Amino acid sequence: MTEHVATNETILVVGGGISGMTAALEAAETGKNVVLVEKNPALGGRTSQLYRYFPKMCHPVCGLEINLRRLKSNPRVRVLTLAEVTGIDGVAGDYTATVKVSPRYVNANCTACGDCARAVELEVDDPFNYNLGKHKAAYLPNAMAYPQRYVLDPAIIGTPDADKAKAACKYGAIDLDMQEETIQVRAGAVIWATGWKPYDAAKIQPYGYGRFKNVITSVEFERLADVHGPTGGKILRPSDGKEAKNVAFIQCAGSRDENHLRHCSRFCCMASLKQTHYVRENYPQDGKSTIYYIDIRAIDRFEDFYQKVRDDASVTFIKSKVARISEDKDGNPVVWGVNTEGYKRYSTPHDLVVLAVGMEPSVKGMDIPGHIVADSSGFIEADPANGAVFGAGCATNALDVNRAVQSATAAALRAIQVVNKVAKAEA
Amino acid sequence: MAKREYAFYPGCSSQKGASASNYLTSVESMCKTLDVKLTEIPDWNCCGASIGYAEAGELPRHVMNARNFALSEQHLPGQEMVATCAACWLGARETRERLTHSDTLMADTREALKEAGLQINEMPEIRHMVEVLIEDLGFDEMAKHVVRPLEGVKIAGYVGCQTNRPFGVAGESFENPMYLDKLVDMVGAEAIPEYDMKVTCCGGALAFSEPEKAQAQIKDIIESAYDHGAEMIVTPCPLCQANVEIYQGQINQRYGTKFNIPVLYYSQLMVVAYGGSAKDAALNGQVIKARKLEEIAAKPVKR
Amino acid sequence: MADIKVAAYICKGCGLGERLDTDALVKVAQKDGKVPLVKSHDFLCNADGVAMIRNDVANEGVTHIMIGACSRRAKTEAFFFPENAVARANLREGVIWIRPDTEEARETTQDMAEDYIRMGCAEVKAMTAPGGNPNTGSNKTLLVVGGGVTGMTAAVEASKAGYPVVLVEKSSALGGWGARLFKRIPIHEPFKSPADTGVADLVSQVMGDSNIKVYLNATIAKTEGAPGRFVVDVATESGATHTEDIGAILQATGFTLYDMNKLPELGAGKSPNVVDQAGLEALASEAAAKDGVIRRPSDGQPVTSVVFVQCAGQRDTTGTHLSYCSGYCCNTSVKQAMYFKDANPSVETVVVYTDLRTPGNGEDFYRSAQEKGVIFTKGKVSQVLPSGNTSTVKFHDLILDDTDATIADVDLVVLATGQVPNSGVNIEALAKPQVAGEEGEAPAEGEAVEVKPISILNLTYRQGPDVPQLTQGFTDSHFICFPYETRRTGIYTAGPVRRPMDMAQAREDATGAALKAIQALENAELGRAAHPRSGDLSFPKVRLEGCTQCKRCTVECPFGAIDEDEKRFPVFNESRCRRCGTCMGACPVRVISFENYSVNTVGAQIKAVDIPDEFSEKPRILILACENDAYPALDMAGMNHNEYSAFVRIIPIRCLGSVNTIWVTDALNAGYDGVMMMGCKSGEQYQCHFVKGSELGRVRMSKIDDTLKTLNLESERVRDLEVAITDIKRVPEMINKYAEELVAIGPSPFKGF
Amino acid sequence: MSANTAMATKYRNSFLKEVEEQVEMGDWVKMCMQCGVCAGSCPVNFQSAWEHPPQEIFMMIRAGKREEVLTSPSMWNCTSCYNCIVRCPRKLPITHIMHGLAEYAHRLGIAPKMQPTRFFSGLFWKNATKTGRVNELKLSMGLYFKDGFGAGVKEGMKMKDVALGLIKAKRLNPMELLGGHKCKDQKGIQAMLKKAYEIERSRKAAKMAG
Repeated sequence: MTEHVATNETILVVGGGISGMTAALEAAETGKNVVLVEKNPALGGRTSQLYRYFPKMCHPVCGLEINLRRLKSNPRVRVLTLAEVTGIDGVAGDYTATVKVSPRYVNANCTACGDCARAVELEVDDPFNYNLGKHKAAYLPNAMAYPQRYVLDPAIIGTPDADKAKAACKYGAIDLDMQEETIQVRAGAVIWATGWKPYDAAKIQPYGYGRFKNVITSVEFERLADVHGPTGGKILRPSDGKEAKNVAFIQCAGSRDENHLRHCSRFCCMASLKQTHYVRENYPQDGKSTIYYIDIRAIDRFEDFYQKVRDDASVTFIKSKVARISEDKDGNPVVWGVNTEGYKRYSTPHDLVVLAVGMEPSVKGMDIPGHIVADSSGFIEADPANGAVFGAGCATNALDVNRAVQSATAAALRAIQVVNKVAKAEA
Repeated sequence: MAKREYAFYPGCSSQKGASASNYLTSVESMCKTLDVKLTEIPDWNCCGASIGYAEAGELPRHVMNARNFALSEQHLPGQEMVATCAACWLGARETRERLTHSDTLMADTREALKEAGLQINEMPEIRHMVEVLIEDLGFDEMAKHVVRPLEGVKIAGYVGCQTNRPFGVAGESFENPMYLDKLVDMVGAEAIPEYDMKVTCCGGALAFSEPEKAQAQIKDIIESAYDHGAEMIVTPCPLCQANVEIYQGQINQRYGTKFNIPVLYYSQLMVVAYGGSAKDAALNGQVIKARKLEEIAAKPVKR
Repeated sequence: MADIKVAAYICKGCGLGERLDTDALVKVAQKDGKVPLVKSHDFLCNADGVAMIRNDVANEGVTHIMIGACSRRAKTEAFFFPENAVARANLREGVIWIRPDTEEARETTQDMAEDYIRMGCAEVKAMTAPGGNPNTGSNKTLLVVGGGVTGMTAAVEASKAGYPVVLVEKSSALGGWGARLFKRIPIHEPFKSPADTGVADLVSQVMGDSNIKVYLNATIAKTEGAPGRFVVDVATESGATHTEDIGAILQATGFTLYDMNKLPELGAGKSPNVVDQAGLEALASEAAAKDGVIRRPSDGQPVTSVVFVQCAGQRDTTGTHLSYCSGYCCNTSVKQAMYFKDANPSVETVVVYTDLRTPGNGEDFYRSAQEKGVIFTKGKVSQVLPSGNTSTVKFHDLILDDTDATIADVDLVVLATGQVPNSGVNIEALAKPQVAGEEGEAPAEGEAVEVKPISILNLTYRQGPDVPQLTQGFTDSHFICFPYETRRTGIYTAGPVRRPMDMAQAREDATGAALKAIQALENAELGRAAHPRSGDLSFPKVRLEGCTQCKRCTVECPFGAIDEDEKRFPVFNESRCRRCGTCMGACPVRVISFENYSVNTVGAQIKAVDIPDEFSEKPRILILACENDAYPALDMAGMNHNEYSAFVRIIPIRCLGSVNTIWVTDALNAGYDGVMMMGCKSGEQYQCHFVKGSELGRVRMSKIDDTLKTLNLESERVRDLEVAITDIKRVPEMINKYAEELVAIGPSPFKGF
Repeated sequence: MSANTAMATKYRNSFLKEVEEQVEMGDWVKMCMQCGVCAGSCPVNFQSAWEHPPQEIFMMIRAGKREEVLTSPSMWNCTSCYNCIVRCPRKLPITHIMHGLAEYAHRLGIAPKMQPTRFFSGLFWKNATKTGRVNELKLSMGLYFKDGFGAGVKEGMKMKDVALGLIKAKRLNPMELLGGHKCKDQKGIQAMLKKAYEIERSRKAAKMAG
């Protein structure tokens, strides 16, 4: 099935995380038509999976709420979820993108009442919680999900569970015959905002991620702290549900490492500094955090945040790249290394180890349609050869949220420059 | 299946009456079963080992290894070189890499080799016996020959350092290589994949020069094996084998422990599992006798 | 109100039909809500239900729609009627999902639903569909203040999008700080060597662009108006003033290096051989013009050794110097060390740092410097002692733990001092924010903290001549999600004036800010609000005949939207307004309102609630919940079926700042037992989307105690709460606890009056 | 070296340059970013601590602490386990640098005199290159008798049980003392090594000369 959904004055935004949403909304609020393509069933991306932001300790879903409200009230943005751009043809000002849309098995009739989830028995890994928990195979992706519409996991299609879901829905919202579709989107300019993925911590072998249950990643730790997460916001360690009061944060887990990621991922120092607050919030009496680092990269005003954490007696800083982690008889991860400020050896047990995993651009290894110039880390470079395909956010560099939003706003202008020329030429 | 042929580099410790002579015996027996033909490189010399560094210098060390390449090339053209000793393999492989990447070093090496009337053209690939087993034969092939599974024996796979780092066996991780555990499973014994000292250093040459430092490490290696319920330790490296086995008495004196755990080569396990006798497996070469394995070796073969 | 026709629609789907007596709800809408057209539907949000409503609008003349179904946050596509006034009674997330499905709960749940129907009907009747601000301007020209890299980038990028630009630069040439650099930090693979600055290119792009009008040696003498209709006086050196009509403004006034003379212990001012990073750029440029050899200023001998002192006067915890990190200086020292190494590898270059901060691909640049032989030493420099033509650098080597590490006979020492923003007048130091009720007198002498004397924009705004600063002089936004949200609509700042940054970031920032400025002038023309209520067509209307010239609205407006005329009446500049309603909340005589949000729309809802008598044991609690955070939290509590008391009645508000005390007193007078106000965090780490809204609301409400006293009521009857959007468990707990407390206090004495 | 010249070389490149020229893989020293993963990965570090772990040695080289580095026993603690190499985020060949530094200190004759591993290392190489193959018995005996006959007997007695065990298992042959394994072409080996030393020496001298 082929459908043309836009003219070439339209801007195509690929990726519905904070960068993509920002680029789409900023362009739409400047009067442009936008098609926003997101591969997940809901918008929000990785920031929606964070509990709090540094340095304000505010909640990412708060900004998401505003962005969703902007979106709901702006008919210029057309959102396609479960959709992936598989090809882009054409030239600046006149592209045609091929978009593969996977079946949701739930149509617009869905009221998000939840009857299907109650009817279905199968539980599957919950990617929103980085698989730390499970959810029903008929599910709302998360509490802030937009579109606010349930999804059926393909695993139940063709099973009695699917029929149960269908039978439970009073509104005819479940369509088990939905098929994958391919549609064409015409656009004058493309903003590529596919964000990042956490570096695969299992590749950092000495840290035993995957072997030791109590070694987790920083993104997973966000879910443990989040009230919407699998523990309801209690910091409990995965192996035995014990309260994790003594937490180690290991910086540069994958970053600044020629065996892994060459670049510095920029956000991880701040993320760990922030996460020490979670430990203190959970355990004000006896929570303890230790940060193992090479250089603390708390740039610009973040320095103030860093100094405040420095002043906190419950947080210890050790200048050291941790050499390895072992596990003691009680399931405590033991962190081994040397504090390089004066050569002090340590082998310290903690309740939980959090690896501040690096940022790898999602475009790395992804077949970006067209010819896009990327650097050796896989980030999209600004290059005239890219035509009117503009990188935004963490697809272009290791950025924190604030800088990603700036980048996305800038990308919106670059796209508008192209479509404005098109509009003028047509006028 | 066609016979596999390799140029064999046994190394100093595997010579008759040397500390790893039991390794050699069992490897020969194992290879017979697996239809692998090892032809000793004529007049091979010592790799220099890592411990020779004080005097070795860079070029002399590489020249020593290059001599073996030259001999292998000359006498066994086209064959890959196989070492059973971790240090031999590592030393040779390191030299091969350096020579490949440095034209100067290659030229200098050639010049020195000339003095011994030798030359290198195409350096042979350097393989460890474990690589041959895993990559060339594969576990399925190796398993076919198991006729006397080592049932009921719990064995800790101690990989050690030099077969594992910096090169390692392809597809294995530096921190948690699994091939010994797979091998233990393959011979019908019980592996301990979570054995957490499997890549801890045995102290290497420090076992000779600074025994107290090395023995502290060896103690951890053995202790953890006991903690995980191991009855034996298996290793692919002669120095690991010797260090972990022969100092147990001294460690017991030093730390008041009661260690008495046999330390074997993978090849010895395989020979017994393949139906070989205790003698084929050179079990008499154990300082700490592997009684349980001897008992199994005395049992009839299940065909 | 002429010709309004109200219709109410009650949905029976999602369990509403089973859990509630929807027939009774229909009757309530008819009888209490006095709505002539009331319909119920099994599945209101489906195509059929929506068609029914559309049909009524088209054929029955319905203008005002009350939907009793799910939350206003749900099913927004289905219930999208931009031409009509719409109110939503939240029966699903707000009633059945937060109540147990039990027989005994049925009655109170039904009471709750009926009240929400009454409230919805009352609200919608008090609304009009907003028509947009008529007082618009349509100027599309962008004013860029500052001709450095940031300003020039903004100008070029805006021009590329088709917008004319006026660029004002105070010096005699474009280029700013960037023009003083020899080379820049690389921004392309392989990130190994300093790159051409590109500034000359940029200057020629600006000069060659007929769409960009450049004023050199010029400053802004006066800025008045609003987005889409600014009028700006540009003063030139000659004394002439040129008036420009402007749509939006971008301030890119850059930074000044922190004065190294404040660092005598680091040798500054004691020898020409101790320079700051600017000094080194000058030496490098000078060298490049000659033989490429960087020379010692004192005697012109080639530099053979140089030490870079990082964080000079920065990251200072003693309060003497800058507390922040300027972020770019590590990469700059890496670059400058390469100036030496690339020219002559035997020059000794040591960088002394405490944390080396080269994020992103800067790591490659750092590595490259190491490859080139630059020595990096983790340490803290305590002293630079110049003597003759060389200096001695003393530092604490943190790795070798040597407190007396020394580098002797150094030819040149470079101090990496930081960026100090050129942000104009700190208006908040000039006039501390004043709260309602106090006459806006000038602040007492001596209260002002370090005031920069020269204004950049010379805004004629009631609230001061420049853009408010966040901290340490930077004009950054406090928002992580919305970095461009300054508190002056249509005026954006970019580059190092906003936050310390390097050239690459400044160019990105300039482009982003240019987009925001363009967006602001486009929306101003259409009479629509800017962020965060972007697209909102409502705007504040004031009934001047009732105004008492108290100035509370002009003082409190977080966005400086309201000026005063000579008679001290408020002058609303709607295009500057962000529609938070703080003015409305502040107004003691209630003359300010929005078409769809007013003292009346909320007041009517408060009054519409049925207050049971004191013997019924059914207390009533009014919750005024911020629509941005508290209301979604309550909604999500509902989605999680986190139960809370059936005695609460929740009204979403735009911001705590918009809460007019009359609502609280009216509620208490009407016999409510308690009022909970739920707003965002205020203070230094505020989370209010209107910056000061929740703070101002709180200050206002802190005075409610007096009112309670006069009413003879306990102070516990009004509760001010900070609620975050994640409080999905905490909020129900707070509600339930409060409900219990109120039972203990006893019913309000005003019931039944 | 006078105190003044010592001061003048601190944090100067002279020693770093010397290391780059004379030490195997010495040109990697400048690439260290002081993360300390090598120190933490070293097994010896956790048994009995180095005087200076590798990363500190690298910093000392950069700080010009020539004397302290070259006379340090630290490099001699290396067990060649290669943990540091595989974990180093900057891919420094740390094991080889440590060996190289040891070799250089040994070459200059300023390495710690009584360092047992230094002694053993030299012994090993001599033993191996004398006949082309290692004679394990002579090697051990050589080690025990390093401090003279009396000490050797004492050391040997300590090792008696170990040796007996090996002899019983036929993994130590007392007859090795009388000859043992060797290569046939010993002459060739000696000539080849002599040449190799010659080449290496001249290359290093050339570097020193600049």
